Amino acid sequence: MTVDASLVLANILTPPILFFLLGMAATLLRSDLEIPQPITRALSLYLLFSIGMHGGVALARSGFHLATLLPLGVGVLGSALVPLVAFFVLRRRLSVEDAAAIAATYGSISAVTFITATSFLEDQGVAFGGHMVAAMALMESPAILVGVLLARRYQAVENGAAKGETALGPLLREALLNGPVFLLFGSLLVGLATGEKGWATVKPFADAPFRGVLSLFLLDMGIIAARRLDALRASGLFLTTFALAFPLLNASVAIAASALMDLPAGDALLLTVLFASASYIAVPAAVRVALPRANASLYLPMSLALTFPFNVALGIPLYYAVITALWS
Amino acid sequence: MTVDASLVLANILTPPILFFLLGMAATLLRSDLEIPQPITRALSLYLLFSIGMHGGVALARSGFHLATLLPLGVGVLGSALVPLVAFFVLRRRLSVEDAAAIAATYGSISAVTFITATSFLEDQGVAFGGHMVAAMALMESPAILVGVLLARRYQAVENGAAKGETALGPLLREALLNGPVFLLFGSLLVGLATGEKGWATVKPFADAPFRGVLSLFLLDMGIIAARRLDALRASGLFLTTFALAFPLLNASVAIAASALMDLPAGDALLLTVLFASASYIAVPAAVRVALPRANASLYLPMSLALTFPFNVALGIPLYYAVITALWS
Amino acid sequence: MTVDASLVLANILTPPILFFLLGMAATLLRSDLEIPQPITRALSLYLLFSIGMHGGVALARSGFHLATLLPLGVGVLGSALVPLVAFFVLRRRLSVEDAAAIAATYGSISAVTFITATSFLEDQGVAFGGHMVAAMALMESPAILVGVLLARRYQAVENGAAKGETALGPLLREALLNGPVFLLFGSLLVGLATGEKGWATVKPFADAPFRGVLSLFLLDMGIIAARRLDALRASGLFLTTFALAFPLLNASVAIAASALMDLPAGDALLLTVLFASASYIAVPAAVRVALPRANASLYLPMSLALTFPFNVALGIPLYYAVITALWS
Amino acid sequence: MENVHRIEIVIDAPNSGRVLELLADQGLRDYTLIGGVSGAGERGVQRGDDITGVSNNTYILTTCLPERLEAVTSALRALLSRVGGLCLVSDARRVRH
Amino acid sequence: MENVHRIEIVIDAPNSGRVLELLADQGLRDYTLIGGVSGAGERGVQRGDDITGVSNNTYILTTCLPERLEAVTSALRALLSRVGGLCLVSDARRVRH
Amino acid sequence: MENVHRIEIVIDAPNSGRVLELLADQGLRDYTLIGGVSGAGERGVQRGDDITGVSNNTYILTTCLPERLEAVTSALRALLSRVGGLCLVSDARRVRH
Ligand SMILES: Nc1ncnc2c1ncn2[C@@H]1O[C@H](COP(=O)(O)O)[C@@H](O)[C@H]1O
Ligand SMILES: Nc1ncnc2c1ncn2[C@@H]1O[C@H](COP(=O)(O)O)[C@@H](O)[C@H]1O
Ligand SMILES: Nc1ncnc2c1ncn2[C@@H]1O[C@H](COP(=O)(O)O)[C@@H](O)[C@H]1O
Ligand code: NA
Ligand code: NA
Ligand code: NA
Repeated sequence: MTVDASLVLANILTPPILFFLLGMAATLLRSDLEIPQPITRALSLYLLFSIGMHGGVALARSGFHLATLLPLGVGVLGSALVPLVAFFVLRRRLSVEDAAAIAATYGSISAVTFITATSFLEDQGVAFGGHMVAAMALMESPAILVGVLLARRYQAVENGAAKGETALGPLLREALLNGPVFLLFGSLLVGLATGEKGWATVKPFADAPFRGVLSLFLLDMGIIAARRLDALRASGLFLTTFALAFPLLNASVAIAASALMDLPAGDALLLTVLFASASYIAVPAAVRVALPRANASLYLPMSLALTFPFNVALGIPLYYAVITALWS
Repeated sequence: MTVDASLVLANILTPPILFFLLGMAATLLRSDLEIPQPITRALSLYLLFSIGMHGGVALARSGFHLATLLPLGVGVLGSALVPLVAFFVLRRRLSVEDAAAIAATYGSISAVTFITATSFLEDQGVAFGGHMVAAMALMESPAILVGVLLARRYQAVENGAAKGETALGPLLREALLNGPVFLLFGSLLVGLATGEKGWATVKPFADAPFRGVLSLFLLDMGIIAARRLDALRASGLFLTTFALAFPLLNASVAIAASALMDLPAGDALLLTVLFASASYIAVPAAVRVALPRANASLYLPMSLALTFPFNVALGIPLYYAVITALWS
Repeated sequence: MTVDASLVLANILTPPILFFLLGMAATLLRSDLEIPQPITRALSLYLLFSIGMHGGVALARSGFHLATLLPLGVGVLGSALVPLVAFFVLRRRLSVEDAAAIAATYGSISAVTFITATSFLEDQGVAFGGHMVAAMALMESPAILVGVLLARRYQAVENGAAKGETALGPLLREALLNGPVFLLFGSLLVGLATGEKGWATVKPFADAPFRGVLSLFLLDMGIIAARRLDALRASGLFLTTFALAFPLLNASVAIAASALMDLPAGDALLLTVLFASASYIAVPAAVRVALPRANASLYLPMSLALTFPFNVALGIPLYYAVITALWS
Repeated sequence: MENVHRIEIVIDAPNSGRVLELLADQGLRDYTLIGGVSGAGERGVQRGDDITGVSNNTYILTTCLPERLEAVTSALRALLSRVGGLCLVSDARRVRH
Repeated sequence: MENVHRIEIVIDAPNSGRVLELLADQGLRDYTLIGGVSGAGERGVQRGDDITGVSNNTYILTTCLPERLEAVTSALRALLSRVGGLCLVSDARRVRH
Repeated sequence: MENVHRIEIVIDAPNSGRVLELLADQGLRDYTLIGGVSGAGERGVQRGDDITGVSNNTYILTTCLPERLEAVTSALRALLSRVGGLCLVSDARRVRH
C-alpha cells in the first residue's frame, strides 16, 4: 500500500498536524511556550460551535433518512459495548476503578480527532454527512454510564463500603449535560433550525477561520499532551500497548460495520475515527466525580498523550487508506 | 397584526437568539457549560470595537447634519429623564438606594440589545445611521449621574451620615470613562477619522465574523442571565412587572418621539431599543461604588434576566412591527 | 522633506496606531478600560503565529539565496554588538546589572514594532521578503546572552559572591526556547514546509483579520505602556534621552548597512526597525531570572513606554522616508 | 474582633461543588473561592492546563465559629477521604463591621 | 523571622481600589492581590461571571507590624461597614531576607 | 488533626519554578499554586498585565512538619534574598484523611 505513506505524509504536512508536533516539541524541549487556559477552553468551544453548526446545516440540507439513522445507532451501540470489552481486558492488571475509567475513556470519543478527520476529508475533497456530527454527540456519553455501572457492579463485590457513592441521577446529568456535549448538541440543533440562512450569517466566523483555529488549538493540545508523557513512563508497557492497539481493534470493527452498512467513504472514516478515538473531555470530568479513586495519571495520559497523537498523525490517513482500498 | 408573529419568529429563528435561549437552557437544566470570564469580556470588547468602528465609518460617509444631532439630543434627554420617573415609581416600595440604582439601570442602555437590533435590521435589509451608535455611547452615562444625585438628595433626608460618601468628581469619571463606554466612543472616533480606508483594513475582522461572535456571546449571556433568575424569585411580583412593563412604556415614548422627529424606520427602532433597554455594563459598576448599599441582587437580575431576554427575543421585532405599521 | 509629515500622518491615521493612542489615553485619563491578560497573551500568540506563517510561505515562494542570508547575518551581528555599545554608555550612570539589562533590551527586537512596520509597508504597497521574519526570530536572543555575559564579567570584579548565579545552560535555553521566539520560529517552519497549500487553508484566519487584531492588540499595548510612564519619571532625563536617541543611532547604522547590502526598500525598513526597536518579550523574562537584581522599573518602561510608542507612531514613517529618499 | 477558625480547602475542580454543598449543609454559607489553581498532592500533579478543567484545583476559604469546628471538620474529613484534597484550619480574628 | 500580622481582605472588585488606597494611607504599600475571585457573603453571591467584573471579588493579602494593627483595622472596619467584605487577621512570621 | 506549618510564598512568575524546585529538594513535593497574581513590594509594582507574564506574581502554598521548618526557611531565605519575594509562616492544623 504505497498509498498509505503518501497519505500519511500529506496528512502530516498540513498546518494542524505540524502545529501539534510543534507543541509536543515545545514541551519536550522544555520551552515555556504556553497558551493560557481560558484560551484553550475558548478554542475548544469555538470548534464545537462550528462543527455543530456545520453538521446541523448539512443535516438540514440532506434531511433524515433511515440511512442516516443507521450509523448513529451503530455508534451508540459501539460506545456502550467497547467499554465492556475494555473493562475485562484491563481488569486483569488494574483495579476495578482504573479499569472502569479507562474503559469509559475508550468507549467514548474524541471530538478533536473527529474534527481533524473532517479537515482531512476536506483536503481529500471527500464529502461527509451532517448526521455524523450527531453520531459524535451521541457517542460521548453512553460509555460513561457503562463504565460507572461496571465499577459499581464489581466494586460491590470487593468493597461494600464504596458502593452507592454517587447516585445515578447526578451521573446521568453529568454525562448528558456535560458542557461540551451540550454545546455540540445545541449547535447542531441551531444549525438544523436556522438552515442555509442562519449558516450564511455565521459562516465567515464558523467556517473560514476554522482551519487556522484548529492549528492553534492543536499546538496547544501538543503542549498539553506532551506534559502527560511523563506519567506514562511509570505505568508500564501494558497500558502503552493498550493505548495504541485497542484503537486499531476498534477501528477494524468500525470499518467492518461501515462496509456492512455500505456507508460512503467519508462517513466510514468518521465512524472509524469515533470508534478508534478516546475521550479527554466528557469522560475525565465525569470520572473524577463518579470514580474518584481511579488514578487520573492513567486514563488521561493514555488518551491524550498516546491515542490522540497516534490517531491524529497516523490513524486518520491509515484508516482512510484501508477504507478506500476496501471500498473500491 | 399577523406581521408581529412572523417577525418574532423570524427574529427567534436566527443563530444569535437561539444561542441565547440555548445558554439559558444550559443553566436551567444545570449543565456545567460555561465560558471563561476573560473570554466573556473579550467578546464584549470585540462587539464594542466593531460596532464603534462600523458607526464611525457610517458617520464619515453621511457627515453631520442637524437631523443626525436631533435623535442624539433626544436620547440624552431621555436617559436623564427616565430615571426620574422610575425613581418615584420605585420609591414607593424600595429603599432610596435600591430605587436609585434601578432607576439608573433603566435610564441607561444595553449595548448588546442595541447590537442585536442592528443585526435584526440587517436581516430585514433596513439601513441605520452611524450616529445612532453615537447616541448609544452618549446614553450610557447620564442616567448614572441622575440616579446617584437622586440618592444623595433623598438619602440626605433619611440618613445624614451616609451623605457625601463619594465625591461627585470620581463618580463623573467612573460614568464617563467607564471602560466599555470609552472603547465605544474611541472606536467611533477612530472609525470616523480613518473612514473608508481604515474600515477596509479592519472589516474582515470587525464585520465578517460579527454575527458568529454575537451568537457565541449571546450563548454566554444566556448562561449568565439564567443564573440570575433565582435572585428574582425572592424579589416578588412588583419588580418583575416593572422589568417587563417599564421598557414598554419607554419604548412607546421613544416611538412617539421618533415619529415626531420623522426618523427613518431603522433609526427609530434603534432609538426605541435604547430607551427600552436597561444597562448591565456601565451602571452596575458605577452603582457598586457610588451606592454600595443598593442590593445587587435586584438591579442586575432585573436588567439581565428579565428586560434583556424580553427585548432581545420579543421586544425588537415587536417594536419594529409597531414602527412599520405607524410609519407606512 | 515634506514627505515625512504626510507619511507620519498617513501612518498615524490608521486604526492600529489610533487604537494605540486611544489605549494610552485610556490609562492617562484613568479610565478603567482593561483587556484581560489571557486575551493579551492570546492576541500576541495570534500575531506571532500569523507573521510566522506569512514569512514561511513567502520564504517557500522565494527560496533561499545568498541575498536572503546576508541581512540575517547582519541582523544577528547587530543584535550581539548593539548591547556592547549600550552597556558601556549606560555603565557610566547605572549599576552593572541595570546597564546589562537595558543593553540586552535594546540589542534585541520588538516583534510588535516589526509587525506594525509590515502593515505600514502593505499600506504603501511595498513588498518585503519572508526571510525578514527569520531575521526577526534570530535577533531576539543573542542580545540576551551578550547582556548576561557582560553582567557576569563586570559583576565578578565588583561582587565576587553574585558570580555564577545562573548556569549558562538554562540561560541559553531560556533565550532560545522562550515561548514567543519558539512559536515564531515554529510557525515560520510550518509555513515553509506547507507552502502555498498550507497557507491557503490558514489564510482566512492568519491574514484577513490580521489588521483588526493588531488594532485591538495595540489598544492593549497602549494601555499597558502608559501604565509604565510613571516609573520613568523617577528615573530621570538620562534614560529618557537614551530611550529615544539610541534607537535613532541604531536605525542609522541599519540604514547604512542596508544601503551597503543594497536591500530592497521594504527589507531595509524592516531591518532598520529591528535594529531600532527594543524587546519587551524575550528579554524581560530572561533578565528577571538571570539578572534578578536589575531594576525592572527601568528596562521595561524604557522599552515599552518610550521606544515602542516612538517607533510605532513616528519612527516607522521617518525611517521609511529616509530610506526612500536615499534609495531613489 | 471576633475569634474564628479559618478553614481553607484545596480540591480538584470537578469535586468543588460538593465542598460548597457540604459547607452549606453545615450552616457555612459564606465562602471565598479561587478557581484555576494548580498543585500537587497524593493524587499526583494537577497542572491546571486542560480543556475541561479536570486538572484544575479550586481553593475555598471559609470561617467557622469555635463551637462548630468539630462538626465541620469531621464532615470534611469524610468527603476528602473519598475524593482527596487538602484542608487546613488556623486561628484568626475577624474584623466585625 | 519577624512576627507580623497577616491581614487578608475579600471585597467586590469595583471597591478593591479603595482598599489599596486605604492601606497605602496607613503606610502599608506592599500587598498581594488575587483577582477573579468568587464568593458569597451577607451581600449575596458573587458569581464572578459577568461582563464587567462587578460580580467578581478581589482577595488582598498584606502584612502589618503589631504596633500598626489597631489603626489599620479600625480604618478597614470603617470602609467595610459601608461597602461590605471580609477582613481576617492572623499571626505569622515573616522570613526576613 | 495534625499540627503543621503553613508556608506561603509570593514571587515573580519567572522565578516561581525555582521555588518549586527548592521545595522539592527539601522534600516538600505537595503544594498549591495560584498564578496571575499582582502585587507590590520592595521591587516595585507587579501589575500582572503584560504579554509574557513577567509582571505577574505567583502565590505558592505548602505545609511542612515542625522538624523540617528550619531547613526549609533557611533555603527559602537564601533564594529570596537574591530574587525577592515574600515568605510567611503560620501555624495550622491539617485535617487528616
Ligand atoms: N501539603 C500540601 N500543601 C499545599 N497544597 C496541598 C498539599 N497537599 C495537597 N495539596 C493540594 O491539594 C490538592 C489535592 O491533594 P491530593 O488529593 O493530596 O492530591 C493538590 O493538587 C494540591 O493543590
Ligand atoms: N465568612 C466568610 N468566609 C469566607 N469569605 C467570606 C466570608 N464572608 C464574606 N466573605 C467574602 O467576602 C465577600 C463579600 O462579603 P459580604 O460583603 O459579606 O457579602 C463575599 O462575596 C465572600 O467572598
Ligand atoms: N508585606 C507584604 N504583604 C503582601 N505581599 C507582599 C508583601 N511584600 C511583598 N509582597 C509580595 O511579594 C512580591 C515580591 O516582593 P518584593 O520582592 O518585595 O517586591 C510583591 O509583588 C508582592 O506581591
Ligand atoms: Na472510542
Ligand atoms: Na433605557
Ligand atoms: Na534592537
